[in-house]
Amino acid sequence: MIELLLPALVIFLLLNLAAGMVRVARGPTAADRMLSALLFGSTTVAILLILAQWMNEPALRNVALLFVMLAAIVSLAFFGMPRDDADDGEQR
Amino acid sequence: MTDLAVDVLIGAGLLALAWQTIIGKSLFRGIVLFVVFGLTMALAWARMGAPDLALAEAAIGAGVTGALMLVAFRRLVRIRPEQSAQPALRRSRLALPVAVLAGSLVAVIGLAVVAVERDPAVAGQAVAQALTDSGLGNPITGVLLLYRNLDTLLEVAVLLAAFLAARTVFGEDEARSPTPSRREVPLVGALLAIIVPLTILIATHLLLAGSREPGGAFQAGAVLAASGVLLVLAGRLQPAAGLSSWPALGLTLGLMLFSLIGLAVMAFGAPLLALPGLWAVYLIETAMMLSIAMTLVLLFAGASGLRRGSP
Amino acid sequence: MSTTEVLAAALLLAGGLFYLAGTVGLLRFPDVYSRLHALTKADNLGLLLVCSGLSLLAGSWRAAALLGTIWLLGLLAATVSAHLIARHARARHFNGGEQ
Amino acid sequence: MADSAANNAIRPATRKQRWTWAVQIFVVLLLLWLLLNGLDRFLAGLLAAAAGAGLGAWLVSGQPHPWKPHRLIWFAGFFLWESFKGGVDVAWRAMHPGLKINPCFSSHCIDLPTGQPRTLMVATVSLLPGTLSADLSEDGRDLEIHALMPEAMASVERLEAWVAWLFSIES
Repeated sequence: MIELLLPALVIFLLLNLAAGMVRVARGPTAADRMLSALLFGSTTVAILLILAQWMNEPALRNVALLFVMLAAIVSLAFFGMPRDDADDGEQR
Repeated sequence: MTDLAVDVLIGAGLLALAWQTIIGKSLFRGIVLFVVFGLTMALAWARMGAPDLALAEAAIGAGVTGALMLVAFRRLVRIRPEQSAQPALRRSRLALPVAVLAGSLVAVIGLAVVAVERDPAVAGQAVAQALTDSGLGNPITGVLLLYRNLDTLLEVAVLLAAFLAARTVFGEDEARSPTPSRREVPLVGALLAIIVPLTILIATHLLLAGSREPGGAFQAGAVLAASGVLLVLAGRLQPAAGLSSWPALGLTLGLMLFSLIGLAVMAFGAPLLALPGLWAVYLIETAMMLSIAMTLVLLFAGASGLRRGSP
Repeated sequence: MSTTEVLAAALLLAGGLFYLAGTVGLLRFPDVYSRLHALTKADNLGLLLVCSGLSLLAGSWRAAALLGTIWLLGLLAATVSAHLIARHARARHFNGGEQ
Repeated sequence: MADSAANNAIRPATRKQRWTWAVQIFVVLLLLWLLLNGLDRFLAGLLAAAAGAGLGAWLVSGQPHPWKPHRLIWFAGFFLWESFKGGVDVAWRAMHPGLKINPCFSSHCIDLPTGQPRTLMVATVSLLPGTLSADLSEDGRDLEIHALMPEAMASVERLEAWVAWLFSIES
């Protein structure tokens, strides 16, 4: 039973991600598009952890650990800058 | 059945993301999609049972490359606002012939791979036996350091060559720091104080785990590099002109130590690059990890040196 | 199916539901800030539930502690990212209004 | 606060404070190592934890603040419960057909010293039901908070009291 639930949950989360991609297309601001990257970050962690249990591969938990550790790097690259630098050049 | 569904979903998602990344209507959208593609790619490697590649893809593909592209985009917005607004893709008459050529190349290689007759009984068994004797439980690290050690050495050399090539391009201009951070952004200090010590631990874990389970010098180096990139982004490390002594040592340590030990064994009658024992493997892996991390961070900072920045 | 498995299944299903709620919020909420609320809070609760379900299944305290660490780090990443994104959105707002 | 001007200036950490901070990081890292590896390769774990602690002490910004371990447990309990409520609350609002939200901005003057107490406050506001820390003023005193419902602002005061209690700050 649980062997069926785990892959089903993975599929559910993948479909969830696909739905979240609508936000990249629709925007409207750069920050909105960035939210999808955030959604991918948090959802892929859950998928990796479920895969680790399902495929019986504990090393995938280390991959998930690395994912959460580096999740903030992309947000920091774009947003962690002084505000007078924040120009309006991002695309709509 | 469910296995197939998961694989098909990930595969289809990768294709769709790749397509959307290159035809994206704007550059910024393409960058976000590229990051998302990297995360999905790591998921695909994980699903294929290759945590080694998933680790490297997560750290370099999604983390460092994504950050590099975003920083490059910000700079583009500053110097050429009109160009950053253009679509990422331009039409070209060359596109079709190039696509046909590339497609046929992939097809030929794919057919060749399928046509190769595999004989699992010979090489694989011998390698597995030799690895058990050497004490290295992880086949990937074992093969890299015991059988393909010349390749591994050359890979480290290639990384150094790439840095030298990049250095001739970015010159000695100190002003081109990627993030001219003037004031501490709230919470970023707390993030660094937690994440950076943790990456040291995880890198050591991956390095040591590399001898038995997924991990190794490249993964550990990529993790260290990612935390270095965080420090550069937050302005704690600033790009500096001139090559000072410790970055230079870091850059070349792996290559030097590997070649030194590889040559030294010849004095004892062993063949070139035959590693004398497990201690040498650990020593070389540590040096390689430091070199890989230093090269990646310097390439990201676009400078040949680093100095401490104000918090 | 043992009681542990039933409990784990319930936790996993609930986690999936919260992930769904996060995505629905991302699509339905009217502005960046509200969407951030949905993403950070709902996804974190989802991750917590998934982690607790999985640690019941894994059945080892080391795996459970690792899952807990992953959740805590996820919490940190979410709150920092949310703050940075909200801050950026506000800076844009003052520099000439949103689109 | 009796002396808010002095509280606002970010003072660099003293040597003793850096050592305390390094020891705290060392213990946490060592525990995590035991978690990942068990008892094998304990020496490597010691080295890695020491390196991480040294780096952490180098990175520390502002003054670390003393806190009481038993209070941290209570704080964690409060925080867990609140973030659970926060998740349920926002999920309910997102799924509700009428989309029951009325977003607004509101400013909150933080009455906590700089350094860890204020950072903890800014970080945890985002996970309480209905509130999100959107911005911090130049002097670090005024926190702009985005609320899904105006009522949600009430919990910010309670959070501040909890943080003050955790760090034993008299107000």
